[in-house]
Amino acid sequence: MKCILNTGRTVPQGIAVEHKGSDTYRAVASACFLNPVDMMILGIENGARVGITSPTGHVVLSARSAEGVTRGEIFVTIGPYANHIISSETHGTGMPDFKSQSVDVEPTEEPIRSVGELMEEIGGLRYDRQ
Amino acid sequence: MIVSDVVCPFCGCLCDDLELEVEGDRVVRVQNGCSLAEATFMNDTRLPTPIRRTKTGWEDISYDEAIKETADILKEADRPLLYGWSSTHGEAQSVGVHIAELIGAVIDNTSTVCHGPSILAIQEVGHPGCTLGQVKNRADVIIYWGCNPIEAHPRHMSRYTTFATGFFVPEAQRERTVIVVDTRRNDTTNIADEFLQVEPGGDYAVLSALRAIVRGKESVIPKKVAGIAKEQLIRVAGICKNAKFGAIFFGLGLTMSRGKYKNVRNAIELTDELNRHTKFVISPMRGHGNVYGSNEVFTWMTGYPFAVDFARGIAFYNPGETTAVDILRRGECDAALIVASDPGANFPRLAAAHLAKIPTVIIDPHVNATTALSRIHIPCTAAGIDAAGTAYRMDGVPIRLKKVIERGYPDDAELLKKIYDRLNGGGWDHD
Amino acid sequence: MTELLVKNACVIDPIRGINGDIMDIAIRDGRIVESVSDRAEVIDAHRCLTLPGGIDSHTHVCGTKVNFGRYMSPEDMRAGRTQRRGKMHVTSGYYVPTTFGNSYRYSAMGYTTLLEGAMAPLEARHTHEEFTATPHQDMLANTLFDGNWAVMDAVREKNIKKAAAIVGWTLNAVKGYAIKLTNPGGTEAWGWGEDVTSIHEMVPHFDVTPAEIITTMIQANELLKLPHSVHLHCNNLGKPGNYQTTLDTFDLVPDVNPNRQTLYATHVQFHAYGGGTWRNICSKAEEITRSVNSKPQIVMDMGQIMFCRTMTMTADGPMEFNLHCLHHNKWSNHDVELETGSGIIPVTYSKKSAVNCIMWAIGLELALLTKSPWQCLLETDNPNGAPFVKYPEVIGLLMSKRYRDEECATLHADTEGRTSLCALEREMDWHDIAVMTRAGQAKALGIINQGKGHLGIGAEADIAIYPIRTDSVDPAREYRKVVEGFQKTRFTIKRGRVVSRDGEIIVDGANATFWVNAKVPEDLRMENDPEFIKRFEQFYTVRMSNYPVQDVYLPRGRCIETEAFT
Amino acid sequence: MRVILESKVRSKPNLPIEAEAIIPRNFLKGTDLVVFEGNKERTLSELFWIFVEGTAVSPENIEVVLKGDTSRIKRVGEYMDTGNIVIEGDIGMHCGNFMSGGTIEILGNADSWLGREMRGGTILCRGNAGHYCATGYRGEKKGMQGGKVEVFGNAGDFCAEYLAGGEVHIHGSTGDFPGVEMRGGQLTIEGDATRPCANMKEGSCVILGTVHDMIPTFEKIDKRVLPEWKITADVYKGDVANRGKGTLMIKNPGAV
Repeated sequence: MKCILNTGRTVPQGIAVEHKGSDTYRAVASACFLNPVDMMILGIENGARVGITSPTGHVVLSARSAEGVTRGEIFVTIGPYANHIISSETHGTGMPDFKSQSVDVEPTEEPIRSVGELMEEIGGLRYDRQ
Repeated sequence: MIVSDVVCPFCGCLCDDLELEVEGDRVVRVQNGCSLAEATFMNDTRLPTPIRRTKTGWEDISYDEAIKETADILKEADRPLLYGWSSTHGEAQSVGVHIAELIGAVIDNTSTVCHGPSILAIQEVGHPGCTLGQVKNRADVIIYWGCNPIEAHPRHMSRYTTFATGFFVPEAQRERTVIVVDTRRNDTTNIADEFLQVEPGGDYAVLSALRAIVRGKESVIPKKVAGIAKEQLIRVAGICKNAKFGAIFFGLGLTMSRGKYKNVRNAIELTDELNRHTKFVISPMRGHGNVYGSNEVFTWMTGYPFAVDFARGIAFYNPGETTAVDILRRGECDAALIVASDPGANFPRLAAAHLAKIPTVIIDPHVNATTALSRIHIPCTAAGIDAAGTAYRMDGVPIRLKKVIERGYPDDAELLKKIYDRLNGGGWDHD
Repeated sequence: MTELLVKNACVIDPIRGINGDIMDIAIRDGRIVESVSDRAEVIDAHRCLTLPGGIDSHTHVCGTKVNFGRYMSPEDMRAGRTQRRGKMHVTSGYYVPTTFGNSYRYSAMGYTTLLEGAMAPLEARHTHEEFTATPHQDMLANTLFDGNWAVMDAVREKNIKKAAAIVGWTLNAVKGYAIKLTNPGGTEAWGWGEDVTSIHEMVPHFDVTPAEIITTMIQANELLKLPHSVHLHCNNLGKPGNYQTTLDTFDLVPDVNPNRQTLYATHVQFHAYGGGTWRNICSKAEEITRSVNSKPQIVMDMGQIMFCRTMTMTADGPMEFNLHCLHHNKWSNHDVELETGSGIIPVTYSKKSAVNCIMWAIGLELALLTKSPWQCLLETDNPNGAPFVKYPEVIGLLMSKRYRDEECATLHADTEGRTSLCALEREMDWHDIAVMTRAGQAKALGIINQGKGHLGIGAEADIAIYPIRTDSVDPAREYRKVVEGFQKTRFTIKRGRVVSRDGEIIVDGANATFWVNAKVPEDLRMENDPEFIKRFEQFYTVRMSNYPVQDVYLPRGRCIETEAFT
Repeated sequence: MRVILESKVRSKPNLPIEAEAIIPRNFLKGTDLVVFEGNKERTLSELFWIFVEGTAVSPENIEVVLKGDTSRIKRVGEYMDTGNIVIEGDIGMHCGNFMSGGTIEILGNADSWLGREMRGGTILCRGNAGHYCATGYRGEKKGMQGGKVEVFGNAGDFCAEYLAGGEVHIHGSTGDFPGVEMRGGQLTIEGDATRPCANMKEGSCVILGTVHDMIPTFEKIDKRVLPEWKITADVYKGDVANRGKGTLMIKNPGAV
């Protein structure tokens, strides 16, 4: 399903923001809010995994139903999951399309990766000693 | 021990009325703060010591070693990028600018991915604003446009706007009209007297329509603009014109959606138009605690609030060209120093990926996503927790962050001065 | 111990009555002394004009408003760029330069002390941060009280002592130097988008008039024994016909202080307009100077404008909005809760505009028609009338009728009929200029005792040596040499160190910030006044304990203590 | 005289080169010019193979040809006042800034800010142009003030922002906000455009393709035959929100 990805700040994301290796943060940042009707069309329940694909990349998120999200839109909190699929084009303004990335949403069985795994996919190396 | 009137460094509200209970090197209780403040002071896990990436893993290194290697990396670079700065104090930001000037670097702060477009708009049309107390004491109409204070700035409404008792608005909740404009329903829209649900990307058109209506040109406006009925636009324009004091607060819904700074410009021009009828102000909802401070410090030192390129010895500024995401996206920079921020998490994938390809050093109290992309991570104090320093609230009011505990970490300003000294071959001499 | 000897200096030091004597100046550890040892470093001034360091008694160089001017003007930043070089940092900007740009350019012109014209108390910390980054000049901050709620309450209650106590507490808290009133009452009215249009109009909701604020603050100022007088930006700035407001204001002022003026009226050019519209605006400089010439209790500064692109920035929010409606360029406004306001817009003063030409003429008329140069000081309300780098041209115009005539010939045709400048023959001499650019400022600001504005024994060794030989230059004819000479000193000496040589900065700066602690009797102190504390905590958005500027912001603070109420 | 500059292979090919020194006039006195690569000063010969053919006594007879990978070279032709520059491949940002005379021809694509604050002369771009084609600088009241920019491909977002004079002709389509804040001049777009001429004050714009997301504050006043394009266009005045008196002529108004 074609959608527009919207991102923003949320309280749970703010609380966990300095603990990016934690499970809490993973759960918060990988939640994908969709309109209930869109979820019905996709044939998925709360907590189901969805694969989000953009011209830049692909990421797996956990679907959450939200009345407030309009149809054709998905909302993901700002962070590494959303950024995995957002284009770095800034239209000459310095600012990427954090609120207007076109994406494709479909159900998936793939696992949700950790922040560390996402960073390793782009050439990094996890540090998980705490 | 109880410490009172503590400033929370988390978001641009910089609430300064927190009461903390401190035991040794830990904060054990936070009063008056929101849940973000509580997490900031109480869940404060730090990287214990500097670390360096090896072929297979990570090793601990000394501060001296980390500083020396950082200076060497920066010295070698043909186009170093110094990025971040918004979660630390002005004292560290100022040393950062001196380093950038010394080595011919590009220096940028996190406004580049939050309110950079607002700055571009202000540079075109100016900014009719005020300190938050003006709104608290006078405003009878409050507009939140493309922002969600309940989630991002939880005490904004109780300290400064909707629910705050003001001198001329003693019964705030009854006397203030709240208008919210957003693409989706959320907790903030639920308390609005008027909710304008705009189609994604439609803010610009709505703002233009409101400007025209305020000017008495409503005949030009079609029946619906970006999902909003003309009648509602006329009603809202009327509320604004009849306000005694109106205040617009806007957020990333304007700066990040298509059109970017043009949306903000249009909102400012609406404010300008409304001032021909009554008193109206507009303010960006700044995110990071001291992101506005980084704009202020950069500006008095270089002339520009962000995205400053010193490659040619002079300061050059052109967002879209000298902004961090663009420099990384084009693979221009060959070394990076990240301070008090997390581009690994906050930049689009392609931009973040370049950090892993070049020698990147991060100075930050916490392990974050950028740690994984770096060669070295140097831990330091957190401004407002174990370091004092200056921060600028979202409305420009400068506030001194307090040091409430000692955890034995070096201040990032001190680390940066040592790096400067190594690069300059001489003592720090700018106080 | 460091010693310096300036030999063969042609000294003009009006405060000590020296006018062009050739003499040596001995300096030890930053101060002027009788003599130095033969180990002292020697500078030969070669009989060049040597003056006490320049003092600007009204300029906008540091703080929230100035920085916002920079922030919104990338187009100006690229107009004045220099690279890092030696001890000099990168600079950007022409009319709103970076702090280093301001400091270096002032230093090159021989200026060593600056009074920031407007600091909002709530944002004082910002001003002090920028002071530290303006390293080559000693700094003082005018502190804004024009729309201060607590002060207006005290004025309404006719409680002068309380008004004084509030001022004393605030100056101490924010490390301010003097009382500044910008459009008194008007900035509060602007909180509702309104203004006050005469000194007897009520301020909305506060039941006080500008006249009452001004007279009460004058009395409070003297009760606190502040070194400087009340520093006033009159109501109705920039409006045709406003000279009457200015005259009415001057008539309020008693003569109560034997050491200095009782009122400092700033940028009076902007307050000396006749007529009723922009079409019939004309000069009322004669009326204004007639008043000042008969009132030794008043000192004013010119507020000269020069033809260039620049930026207006003032705490006078309503005035800036009116100006914006004329210019249609960008407009910023920043009102400060319970205290004051501010506005910023860029402007271009053009010879094609009759209004601009008349403004230009009025500034010069004020200076030339004021009999005593001690009563009309030279400045441009930097950057409002023009950036301070234009001062040498203003000096040239004051010293040369020929220069003025040549300029007048290029102006809009209406200028001559609506001003009297062309008829003025007066040409100022070197001594007049020395008064108008340092001695007069030192006296007006009350810093002669701090060793400023003169070169007597014990004075701070702030000295400007210009490449001008007064015995061979005729300023009336060779005004270009005068202008050039004042643009760049041979040497600028700050506290005994050569900081600038031929316009190049050669050392890191170490300026000081002067502030006043007026010691109010215990029982009158605001920190002990429960009602004051209650209202503060209720209506400000910062806690009272977080309001005062900590000492760490003044690494070289110099506190002037006064025994108030005695 | 022809000066041929062929870019050498660089160890860090992504580093930007700032080369405002590359204007015809400067080659009158030889090729000993200085450019910047990142934060390092370089001589022209460190970065280019330089070939000079013939001689010239005045700059208008000088043609500069750039070959090889020139996509990261910025500011070529800045302040150019006469002569010719031909770029055989792509060119970096700010090509032809402040240009007042002469001709620049780009056979490939141009990066952003092509012809920024141009005063006169001609720029021909055979490929596509990036964002902010023929515009101004941040905070400045006027963008391009004179001359002509012709792009045979597409242009990016904010094309001709703050256009104040001169002519901008895009044969293809533009992105978002072409002609935004226009103050004067003539903008022609043969292809499609999104949200054209928002907030315009004056000037005129013709769009032959499809307009997406028309700004709601334009007033339709007329239909007009445009003989040079052999079409009838809807004529709008605006932007009403900005007290504008600009003219926008559209062949195919899309959905508002």
